Amino acid sequence: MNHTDIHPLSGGLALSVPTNAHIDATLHTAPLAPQLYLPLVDYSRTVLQPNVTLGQSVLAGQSVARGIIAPSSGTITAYIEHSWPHPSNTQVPTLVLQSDGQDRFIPIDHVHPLERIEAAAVHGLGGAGFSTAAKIRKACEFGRPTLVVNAVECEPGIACDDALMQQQPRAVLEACRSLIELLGVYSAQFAIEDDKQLALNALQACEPEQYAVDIVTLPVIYPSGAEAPLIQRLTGIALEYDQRAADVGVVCLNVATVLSIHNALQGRPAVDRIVSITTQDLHHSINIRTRFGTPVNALMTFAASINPAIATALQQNSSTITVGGPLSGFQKTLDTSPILATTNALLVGPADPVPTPSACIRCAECTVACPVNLLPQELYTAAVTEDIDTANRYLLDVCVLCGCCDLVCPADIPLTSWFRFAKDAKRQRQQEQTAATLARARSDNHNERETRRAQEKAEADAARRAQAAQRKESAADIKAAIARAKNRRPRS
Amino acid sequence: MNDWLLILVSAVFVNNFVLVQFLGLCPFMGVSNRISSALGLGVATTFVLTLAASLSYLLNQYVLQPLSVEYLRIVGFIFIIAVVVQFTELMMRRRSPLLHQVLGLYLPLITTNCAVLAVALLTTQQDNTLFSAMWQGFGAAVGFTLVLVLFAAMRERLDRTDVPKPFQGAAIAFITAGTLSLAFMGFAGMT
Amino acid sequence: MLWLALASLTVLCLAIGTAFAKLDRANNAEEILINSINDYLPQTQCAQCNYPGCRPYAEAIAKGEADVNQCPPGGEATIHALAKLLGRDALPLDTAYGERKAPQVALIDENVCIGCTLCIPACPVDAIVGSAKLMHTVIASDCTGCELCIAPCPVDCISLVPKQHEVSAWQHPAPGTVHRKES
Amino acid sequence: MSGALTHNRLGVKRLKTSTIMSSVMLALIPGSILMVYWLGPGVLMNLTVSVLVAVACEALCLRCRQRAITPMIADGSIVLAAWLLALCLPPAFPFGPLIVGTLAMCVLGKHLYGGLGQNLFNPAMVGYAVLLVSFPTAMTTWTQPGELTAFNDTANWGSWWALKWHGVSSLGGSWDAITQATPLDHLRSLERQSLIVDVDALHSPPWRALSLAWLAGGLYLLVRGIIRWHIPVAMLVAAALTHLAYRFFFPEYSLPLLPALFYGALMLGAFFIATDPVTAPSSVRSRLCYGAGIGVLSMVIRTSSNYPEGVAFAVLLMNATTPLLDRWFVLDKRL
Repeated sequence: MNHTDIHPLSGGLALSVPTNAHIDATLHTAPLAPQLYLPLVDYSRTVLQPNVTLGQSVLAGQSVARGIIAPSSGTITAYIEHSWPHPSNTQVPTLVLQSDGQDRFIPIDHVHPLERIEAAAVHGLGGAGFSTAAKIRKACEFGRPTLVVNAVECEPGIACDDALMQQQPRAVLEACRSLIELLGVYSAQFAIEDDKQLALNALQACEPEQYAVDIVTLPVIYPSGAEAPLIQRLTGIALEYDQRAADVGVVCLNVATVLSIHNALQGRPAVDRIVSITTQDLHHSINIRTRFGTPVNALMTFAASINPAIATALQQNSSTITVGGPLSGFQKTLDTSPILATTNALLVGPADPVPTPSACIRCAECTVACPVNLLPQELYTAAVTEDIDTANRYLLDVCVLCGCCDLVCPADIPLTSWFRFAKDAKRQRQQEQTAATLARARSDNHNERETRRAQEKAEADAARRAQAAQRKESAADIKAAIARAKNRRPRS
Repeated sequence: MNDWLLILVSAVFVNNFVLVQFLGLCPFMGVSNRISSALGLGVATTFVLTLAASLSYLLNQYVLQPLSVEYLRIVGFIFIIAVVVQFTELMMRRRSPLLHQVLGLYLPLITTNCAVLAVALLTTQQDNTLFSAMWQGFGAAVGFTLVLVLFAAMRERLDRTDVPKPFQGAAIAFITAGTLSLAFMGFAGMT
Repeated sequence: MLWLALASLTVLCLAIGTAFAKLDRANNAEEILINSINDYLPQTQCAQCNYPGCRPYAEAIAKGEADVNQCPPGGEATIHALAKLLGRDALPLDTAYGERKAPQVALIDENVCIGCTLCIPACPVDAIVGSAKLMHTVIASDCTGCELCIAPCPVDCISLVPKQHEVSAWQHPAPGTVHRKES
Repeated sequence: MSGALTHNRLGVKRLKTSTIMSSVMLALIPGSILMVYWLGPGVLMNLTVSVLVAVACEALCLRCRQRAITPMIADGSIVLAAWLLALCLPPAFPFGPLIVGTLAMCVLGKHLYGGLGQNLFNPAMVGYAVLLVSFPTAMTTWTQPGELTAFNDTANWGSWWALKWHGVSSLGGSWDAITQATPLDHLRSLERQSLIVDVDALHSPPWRALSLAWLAGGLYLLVRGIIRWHIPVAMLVAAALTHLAYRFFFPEYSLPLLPALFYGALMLGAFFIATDPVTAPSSVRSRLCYGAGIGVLSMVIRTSSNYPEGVAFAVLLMNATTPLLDRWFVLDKRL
């Protein structure tokens, strides 16, 4: 069952969830919220134009902007600036959909499967949020790619994939097979960690060999959920700083994404996802299938009604929650910001106090812990002095922001926050540089045009002056002619 | 064989021109803020020194001593060094204009670099052959370049440290150079 | 004997001097240098460094006539980059040439503009669109905020507004600074 | 910590800076006790004065830089440096120069570079080098083990105290019988006169036991994971190889390998001084190169320069190469 040998991962940490934690694997479904909020922002945070008007009634699955579909049928009631689950705490233009409760779906009847996936607006549910159709199209260009179904949980405390596999193992395997046929590959490598025993048993019960899926169990090392470390463990290839998985012919898709692809091929648009809600001390966790656009506070009240532990945690700290996992999540005020494809988990309850950092003693513990072979203390020094060139030399782009270096740092330095700051500073500098080169090109041809125009004007003036000079002589002749005429004709 | 090695080790470590004999300090302080410029100046100085050492040896052996005009020694050596430096500057302007711009004043300054003149004078005083004069010049230059590049790497790291305001820049560089020469005293009395 | 030595030395000097003069033909070293300096300048063409544009300023730096700290829009980043490139020490920005302002964009007040097309050639990066007796407007994404269009406008309808960033320009702030380098 | 949860909730075994420093001090205790027992209370005086002056100086420096004082001193980095400096000094070392050395270590070695984590040179070695260069005689007069060391004899303490304040001359002529060069000096002078060396006479117990104590402390640190094996192993191997090379090329050096490794400060240097994380390089290959460099240089300086012990200079020299090593071996794990 496990014939592919696992390559060692240099670095990473063996994190452990508290042993007496009980993960409630039953898949609850959140009630359809009366108002759904749809932020019109794509993966790279550029604002999109809506292609629906106010008051227009839409069906579930109908496109409201490029790559964004309505999660339920209803009427578009407002187009306002509204908060969204992002560390920037900024407001983005958002469509407000008043759901009419009938949940009528628009039929997806495109012939070509890729167009179906695109119509169903399937996004990566693993936490990164790539558009899946683009990923698959790029992989197909590569000829026969290796398909990896990533069922490894991103971080401890998140159990949405685990619950999905325990509840719907057969659906998951069928989804894998339909994806295998779509990509034209022979088999899929189903990566799962060996501490997910219940899910493994559920999958084994449905004989995965029939679906050409070979299950690869990996010993638990965080962050195998991230694409680069997982590919290194399964194939031994360490992605270079400018390579993505598709460049080495690997399609790495989260197990929930594979299921939503399968639904899209059957004609059901991707309108919901499983959100794992966990208490901050990781002792209690429940999984709820939620429609996109559901406000977080509505989801929280529903979760509190199901699980008393979540309710008590909510009372202790009802103002802020952590969106995302315990390591890469960010603090957010509990408000009506909607659930999106990238919100895979919510942490409830009082956060741990952040220790004050002290000076870095260059002990290189973080170098040992880094799963993608970087030197975090050199990146840290470059980030602190905002020296983007040195950060590039130490391969800042390869950092997957997993947080391992934070955990082992003896000086409690928030290394990952520094790397996020450095990545954003670098992205902003690149934008400035492209704008500068464009401005330079425009100014070069501006100057060239102005000089050419000035030249032409000068030549035109010279020509006119020459004519004027000729006319002057002709003026003398005219005057002479007038004089002749005058003295020939006596005054009458 | 091992006396060539001995000359090299003594020129690079034991009586290093910069940190033990304190010669050639102004380019050492001036150009050592970036490794690439330090390496550039180091290579240029090595080329100049080796050529200057051998040419001055020839000048001394076949012109000054026969004509017994040893007192013209300083003028002659400076003339040779100036010629070689001007030649290096031309080559560098052609090969890498950026490095030439970065070195800027410090390239012609090699002419007045006391280490270069010291090497020329020292090699001609001791009784050695042409090759040993060139080898001593080369050793001195390698010592100069080694220490210059090491110091440039340290200063680049110093740029990123939180040095108190009054000590930033040249002050902390001088303190570091002092500690470095303290370390080099360990080699005292080796050969 | 002394005269002989001195005479031979001077002859040698003249010979070597002419040889080097021939060797030192102009080459495109200057060109490479000016381009590498120009790459670091912000290309706002705002002429605050009292050179008519970024490229003339780069030529002045290459010739050594101008210092590296005369470019307010570039600010500290440009000064440090140029100082590092040219091996000169990074002087603080010389505020005689102007302060470093937050990115700003020109805005034409549409009820005042009379369509006189005087600002269009004045804009160094052709960011103003319009023709005679018709409404003019500034392309916000192209405008570098260089303020050169304000003077020629007879009716003073152009004002400078801060560049409003969409959400994509948001950046993670630096965490609590520990022993940040005292600037 | 940028994530919401700290390490202990996720089961990550992690040291804090203060635990690193305190466990290194713990590992220093056996050797220090042995040293005080063999060489007299002078070492204890050195230790206490040096630590007190260092802590006071650090507080003053942090005060000038308006930085919080207590967390800095609590992590014990300056106490450890002062302790190491005191261990390298002879017991009869007077207080005046000791205070000068500690101030040099604290200000010149650490705070001028911006405090913990940013100094280029190992502070203890900067202090030692400054003392060695400015007070050469006081630094090289070591008392004979066993002399004047009886703790119970109060007269002893009086004479130590007088010795400390007024220097060697205060005790009149008889003093020379007491002070005697370290075995290494003794050995070197014999070798210079190329006499056949009678090794057993030199094999006096305290020096060998002292090095064994440092070795024990070092192994404890390795097992606890406070330091990584790259630097000490590379250093000791390189030192041994250089020693053998010396014996091969210059037959008159007849000191066998083991005593050569166990005399002097090689063990103390390998496990406690060279492994200071701040001034050592950070990637694997550059650490091996750094350790080997220290090993070779300390052996070369010990045998053929006029200083008896080369570890201090070797560490300072290799600290100078650390920035360059870090740049060359940029991403050795990936390349």
